[in-house]
Amino acid sequence: MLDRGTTVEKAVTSYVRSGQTLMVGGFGRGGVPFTTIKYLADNATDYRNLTLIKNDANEPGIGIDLLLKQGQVKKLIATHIGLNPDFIRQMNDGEIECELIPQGIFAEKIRAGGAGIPAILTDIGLGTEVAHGKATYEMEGKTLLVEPCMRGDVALICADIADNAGNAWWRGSNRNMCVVMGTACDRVIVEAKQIVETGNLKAEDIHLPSVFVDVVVPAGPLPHGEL
Amino acid sequence: MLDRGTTVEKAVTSYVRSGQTLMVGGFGRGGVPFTTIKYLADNATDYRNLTLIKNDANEPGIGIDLLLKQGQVKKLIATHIGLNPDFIRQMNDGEIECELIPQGIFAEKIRAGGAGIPAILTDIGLGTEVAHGKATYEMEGKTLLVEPCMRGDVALICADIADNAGNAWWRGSNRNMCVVMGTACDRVIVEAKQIVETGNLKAEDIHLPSVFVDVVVPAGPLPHGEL
Amino acid sequence: MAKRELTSGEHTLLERAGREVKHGMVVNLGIGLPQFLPEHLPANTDVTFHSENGFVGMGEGNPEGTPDSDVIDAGGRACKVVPGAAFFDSLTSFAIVRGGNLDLAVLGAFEVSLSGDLANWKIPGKLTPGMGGGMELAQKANHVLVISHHLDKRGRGKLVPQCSLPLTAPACVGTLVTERAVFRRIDGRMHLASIHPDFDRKSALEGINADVPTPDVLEPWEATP
Amino acid sequence: MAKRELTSGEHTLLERAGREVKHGMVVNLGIGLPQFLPEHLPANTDVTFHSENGFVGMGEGNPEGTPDSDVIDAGGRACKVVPGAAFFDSLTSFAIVRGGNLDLAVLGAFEVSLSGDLANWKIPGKLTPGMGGGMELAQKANHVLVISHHLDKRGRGKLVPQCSLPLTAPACVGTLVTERAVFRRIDGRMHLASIHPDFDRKSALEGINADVPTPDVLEPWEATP
Repeated sequence: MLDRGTTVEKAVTSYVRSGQTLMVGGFGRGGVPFTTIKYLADNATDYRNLTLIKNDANEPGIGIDLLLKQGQVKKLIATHIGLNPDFIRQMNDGEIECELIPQGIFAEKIRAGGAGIPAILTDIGLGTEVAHGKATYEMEGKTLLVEPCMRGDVALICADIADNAGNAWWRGSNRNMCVVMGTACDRVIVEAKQIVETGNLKAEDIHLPSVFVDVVVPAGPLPHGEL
Repeated sequence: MLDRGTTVEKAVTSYVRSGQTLMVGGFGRGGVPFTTIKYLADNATDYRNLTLIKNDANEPGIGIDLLLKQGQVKKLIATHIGLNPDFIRQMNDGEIECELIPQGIFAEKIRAGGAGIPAILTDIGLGTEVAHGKATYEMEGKTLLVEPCMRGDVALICADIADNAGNAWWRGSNRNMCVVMGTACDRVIVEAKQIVETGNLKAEDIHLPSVFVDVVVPAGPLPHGEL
Repeated sequence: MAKRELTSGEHTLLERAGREVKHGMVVNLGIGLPQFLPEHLPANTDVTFHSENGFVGMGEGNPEGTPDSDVIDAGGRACKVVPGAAFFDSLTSFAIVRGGNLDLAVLGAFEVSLSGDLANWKIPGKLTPGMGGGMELAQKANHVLVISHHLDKRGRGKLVPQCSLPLTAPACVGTLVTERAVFRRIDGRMHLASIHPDFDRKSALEGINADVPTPDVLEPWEATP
Repeated sequence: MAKRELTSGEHTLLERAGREVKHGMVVNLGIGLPQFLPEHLPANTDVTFHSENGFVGMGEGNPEGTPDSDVIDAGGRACKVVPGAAFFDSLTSFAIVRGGNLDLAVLGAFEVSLSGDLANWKIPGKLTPGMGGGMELAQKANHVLVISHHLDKRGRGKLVPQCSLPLTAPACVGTLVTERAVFRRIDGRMHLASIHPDFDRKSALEGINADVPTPDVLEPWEATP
């Protein structure tokens, strides 16, 4: 197996560019690649005009809120932004575009992107404003929405343990959108709280196999101990 | 958590009926619920006219070949039947209907059935006889096949370890179609080589969560040691 | 558990809602009042709680936990898990919901219409948190139980002829429980089903500006022993 | 490894095919000759083998294994895994294939057409094993390498103007390697690309009843040192 270990700086400068679509893992704080995000925020002039695909907008002052505040993001595709009133204001003021998608369909669209499935048909959102403007397909007398897949240029995800080859494992509720995002981007940067020798994760228990992963970088300490 | 442990006899007589569609786990021998299948074969008059959804037809003399030979099956939906020349003859002679589906789409149709997704759109099989007669959908100038989901009445799958609540774990390459079949049927019978106390599987490493499972039964010894 | 002292009315409605929960069910709890349901369940009701951010087998709150804990519920609250719990990703979480394996979703509401439409995710121009997993929970749980104070601060009930707010899902609410009454959807229309002994038919419909069918024979409020 | 003595022609084509495999690739091997590819790779080529029944990191055959072993390849052969291997289910296995993460599929063929169509799964009335994962491998691997004896028992080559057998996938074959020659699909048409030093242009096209473009300048057969 290739050794995919590197630094945050090398990973980001190699793969991330202004104007890209980034998938960012996490639900609440679990699975959020805080260290990689911090690097993007600390080098704001190099990483602008981004489209972010992330479950939520984090809380003010942490995670992707750093990028939202600094004007590095043109659009956020999410499922829930309720814990970030600052972003809600930015959205309502038209500073940043926001598209909201039901959470399970958000995950399915990303999975479809990763699994080479151009679209799924679903009844989720029928009879609500979510269905407005979407293509439909009639099957067995029922109307279904056509939900095209989503892909990104780079995935930024935080695992609890990764090996040097890029196999990754998540503790507790930290897995959330991380695994599926790791399948659906041209490049995948796994930020890991702990990095172990290749072969030290049990092969049956790996959540994201290394073949999906480009590089593994060490997670720094959580940046919001003071919050 | 409920205790879902029971016997093969109780599980089968409670849930399986003639005329049903059964999903049966396994790829080659790994994951095949040999003990549950043997019960169906030993009580052939009670379980007839079955539609089986299974990756392959097993080898002559083992697994679902017992059911095929005894005329208990009206149709097999599979991806590959090359290791069972007896079934190929039955199929060619028109004794048993057989539908062949590309392996990954076979898995996706079952997943869609389990995940409440009525259909997926795919380009797999375009330009081959697999596409014949299938509904199509045009998206961004490309023709895609509409592949409806598949569900079954009962799933029969064999895990390496299950706990009493029904959480299940697979060793090596035994997982194959088992997990996804366990999500896509009204009733799910997990046959387990080893049954442990609820709580003894690591919560992060469970492959099929108990909420999908109805009953857990002990696997007997492999019935084909003499082959 | 969220830090909050419950009122006696809240205890009443939670206890009544608890009797809608049956042994062995898989249950998802929305944010707010539904999170207090576990401590109001009848004795010996073994229920598996589903947390849509990625596990089943959610246990009680973890007082030592922080938002950085490795086990949090969908509202960001640190919690424990019970033996037999399983962690998974968002895909499996919503496969459980859409695939028919979630027996009950207990949700809050802004409005419930007479036909069982639910609005609980957006107040245009005022509240735009996003739907999260709410649409799937409302549309696909095998049963949707809405729990709510009978009257809001302005004296209005939740049950309305038609929702004025954007829908979470149409025709999805099976049961509405308040501290005064239980309403059930029968043949596509919400009916009065039970009244708390302290209230009469009139007060059970107070604040509800809708024509609610009220059968002569109602269910008892208390469980039959 | 399957029990079989290879001929010198088979060694030749496997060694030439091995040079199509680049360091770091994720590779799937079809049943038959492709299974002998690993022992013919150039030194220091670190390749990850994908087995479509559910893992990456397939290692060599396990001589003690039986068909009941817990680690078998897609052909039912017991095998070992290398450090860093990961087991998964059929969904993830084909997500890898369709999602663009399989760099190379090495397959056998009944027929390859001049436009790169592949037929390798069915001979109507004679052979009906089913397509297994073959259609996805042929259609979605980033590169499809077909390896084959130059001539079959009746003296016919694999390259035909049009396939007469049911297709596995249209326009999918990138490279065809035999013990005599290499063919590559360029601008939608298979071209002669390289000839083994023991053969000339005429014998490199022997048995091929099709008009194969043959550029003046060919790739060297051996790797440039």
